[in-house]
Parts: sequence; C-alpha cells; structure tokens
Amino acid sequence: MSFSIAVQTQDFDIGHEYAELVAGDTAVGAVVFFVGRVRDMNHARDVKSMSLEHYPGMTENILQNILDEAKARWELIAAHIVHRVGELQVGDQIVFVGVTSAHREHAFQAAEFLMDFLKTQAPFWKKELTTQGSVWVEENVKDVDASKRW
Amino acid sequence: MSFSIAVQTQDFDIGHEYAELVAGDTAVGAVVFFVGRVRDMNHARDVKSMSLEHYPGMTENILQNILDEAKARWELIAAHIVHRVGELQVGDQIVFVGVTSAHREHAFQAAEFLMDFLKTQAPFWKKELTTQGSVWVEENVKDVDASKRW
Amino acid sequence: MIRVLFLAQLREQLGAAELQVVAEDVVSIATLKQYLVAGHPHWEQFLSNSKLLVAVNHQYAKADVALKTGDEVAFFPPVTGG
Amino acid sequence: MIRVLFLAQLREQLGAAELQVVAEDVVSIATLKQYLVAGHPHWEQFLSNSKLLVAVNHQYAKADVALKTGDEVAFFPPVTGG
Repeated sequence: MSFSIAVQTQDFDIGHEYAELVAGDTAVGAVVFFVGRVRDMNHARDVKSMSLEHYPGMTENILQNILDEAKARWELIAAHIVHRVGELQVGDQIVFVGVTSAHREHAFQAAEFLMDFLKTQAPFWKKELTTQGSVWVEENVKDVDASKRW
Repeated sequence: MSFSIAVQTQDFDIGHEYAELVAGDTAVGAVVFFVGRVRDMNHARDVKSMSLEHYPGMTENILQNILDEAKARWELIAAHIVHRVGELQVGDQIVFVGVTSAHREHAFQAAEFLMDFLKTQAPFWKKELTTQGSVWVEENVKDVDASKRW
Repeated sequence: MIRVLFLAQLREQLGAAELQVVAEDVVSIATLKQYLVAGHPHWEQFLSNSKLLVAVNHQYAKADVALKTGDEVAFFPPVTGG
Repeated sequence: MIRVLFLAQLREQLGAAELQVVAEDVVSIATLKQYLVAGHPHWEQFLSNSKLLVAVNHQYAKADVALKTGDEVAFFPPVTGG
C-alpha cells in the first residue's frame, strides 16, 4: 500500500492494517500506530454513541495533502490513514494512523503530525448522543495548539 | 492486563496485543503502538540476523521502573511492553510498546518516553551477523540525546 | 451557477443543506455571504461567525477568493474528527 | 561471597562470564575493579572504560556503592536494545 487513505463506514482490523503496512519491506525498523476510539465520557458528558459526518471529496483531498506533507518532512517508508464515518458506538474505532520508517523518531513524529493535522484540517464533524441529548462536539483548543508546533 | 511487561524468545501478535490492551475499557480514547523490527541495513552494515542478549532479573526490574515512571507522569489506562531475546532474523519483530489513555497527547508522549528509556536503560545488547562478520551494536548517541528530553 | 453547501451544525442552524446561486450575482466569498444574508436575514448571526470555515472546490479558501460558475463553495464549523 | 558478572561484549573481551569474590576483599565497586585488575592485568583497558555500566542486585550503581556478601555485581557495556 505504501501511502494511502480511506474514508469508510466499515470497521478496520489492526492486525490486518499492521500486516499490510510492513508487508515485504525489510528496511522498516520502526512502526508507529495511533487508534482513536469512541470513549464513554467527553468533557463530562456521558456519551452513548456518535454520528460522524464528513465532506466527501474534500476529506480525501485534505487527507492526501497531510500525507504528502508528512512524506516531505520525514523519511517514511509507508503510511496509511483510515477514518470512519456514520454511526459509531462507545468503544468503536474511529481513526487509524500507521507509519513505518527506518528510524523511530521519524515514525513517531510523522504519526503525531498526521493526527494533529487530521484533527484540525480534515472536514469531519462529530455529533454525540449523550444522556442529555445530542451535542455537536466543539473545536478543541488543545488540538489547535498542538497543530501549531509543526 | 493494565500494566505489564514481558521478556520472551517467542514472537508476539499485534492484533492480539491490541485486543488485550483495550479489552473492556470504554474510557480509552487513544491507543499508541510502537513496534521495533530487525532491518536489513544498520549504519551501512548489511544485516543478516541478530542475537539479542539481556540480563535476566535486571531487565524486568528496569522495564518495571520505566513503566512506573510513565504511569506517574501521564494519565494512562494501560501499558504493555514486550521485548524479545535470542536469535532474530531480518524482518522479525523485536519490541512492542502499547499505551492507552483517554487523551492522545498522553498516549503519544508515554510511548515515546517508554521507548527512549528502554533504549538507554534496559540491559539488552544486540550482536548483528552481517556480511562482514558479527558486530556488537554500538550505543546510539541519538538515543542518549532523546532520553535526555524527558 | 455556483453550488453552495452548508455542513454539520451550520446546516442545522440555517435549516438548509445546499443551494444554487447564479455566478454573476457574486464575485467573491465575501460577496456571496452578503448575497445569502440579503435573502435570509436570520442567517447573518451564523454566517458572520469568525470561526466559520470556507472551502472552494474542496480546498480551504479565504474570503477574497474570486468565484466563477461551476465552483462548489462549502461553509462549515471548525472540524472535530479524529 | 560476591557474585561478579560480565555481560555482552565485555564477557568476550575478558574471556570470562562470572566469578566469585570473597566479600572482605572488596568494599566498593571501585575497589572491586582494582581487585579484578590486580588478578588479571590485561582486564584493565576494558574495566577502566568510562562508558562501562555497573549494576548491584539488578539496579544501576555508582562506583562508591558499598558491597556486602551475597551481592550480585554486573559490569556491562552501554545497552543497545529496543
């Protein structure tokens, strides 16, 4: 796969993603993965489930831009981004970012960069169904700050 | 498993490690994984295989110390370290570090911290079998520097 | 025609997902906003939100970007994926 | 008795993996090193290496740590795992 993105309603399998990411490449010394999941509590709201909307066409453009930027900044062998949309339950997987490199500092930094920019640039929106009704998730100032360090 | 370490000759399975790490915990919002692998080239040496020695007893102590330190510094839900010893081939997995947290910055930082300290503190030694004979791997100055940032 | 989309919370606030605007009516994002507010005065509070983001043809755009017929313009709140 | 271990490359350099030392003969890591070199002069170049690490009872130790009978002391080069 080398460098690829996917926006999908289906779940993804971590063992499978890992196998695809390292397949046949003996130059890989370091693999870093990030998985984001729906947690049961967000800003003191008791979350039951969430609905994830995106902007088809733009989402893919932005994810590709972010991936290209990471490739330009670090020595990467492969990178893959998967983001789910639609209805998700507590404990469900939302996003996968996997990066491989010869060197661990490149893999770690690229994975953090991809997540920081995905969080602040990619057109996804979460609406949580909580015990107090449905709530659009607000922009997270920590995410905005995190994206400014790169 | 919550917080645990393992030193073993057997291989480990990433899908299984991931499943164990997140099992039944709906507070997990972020999972970060690191996998280190034997790569075919190290400092311009053509690597065929490697032999990994450790200091039984001390290794477990140090890994436990590092894990305790990470728990004290960040809000972690679970963390697991697996390190292999013995004879390894190019493409084999060497080390696994997995961390879960409610927050991605905690998971990323703890995973990097664990790897930086494992690299500079845990008593493992690599001897590479290369096309030019066998070579003890030298201390990596970059690793020492990386461990000083924490 | 220019295709105008409202996404996520903004769609619910405006009660509109999409509309078509004749290209001669607008020359930039800024004038498109004025045109929309002229037709729907109660949209002003939402469209004047300084946090609102705008994309033209699937890339982020500033208010002074010139628009032409066939363009797709989207207005949406700060993103919250990941 | 104190159990003394030499690990990894140091074991190959000294040609020794382990030996036992009577506790009265040594009082610290520093004097243990002197004792070892007195018995094996060709070990000096390896045991005087400033990068050499020392552990007592499975924890890192400094040269002035006092030793007692039953202790396990290990000398080894910088670690290279991960």
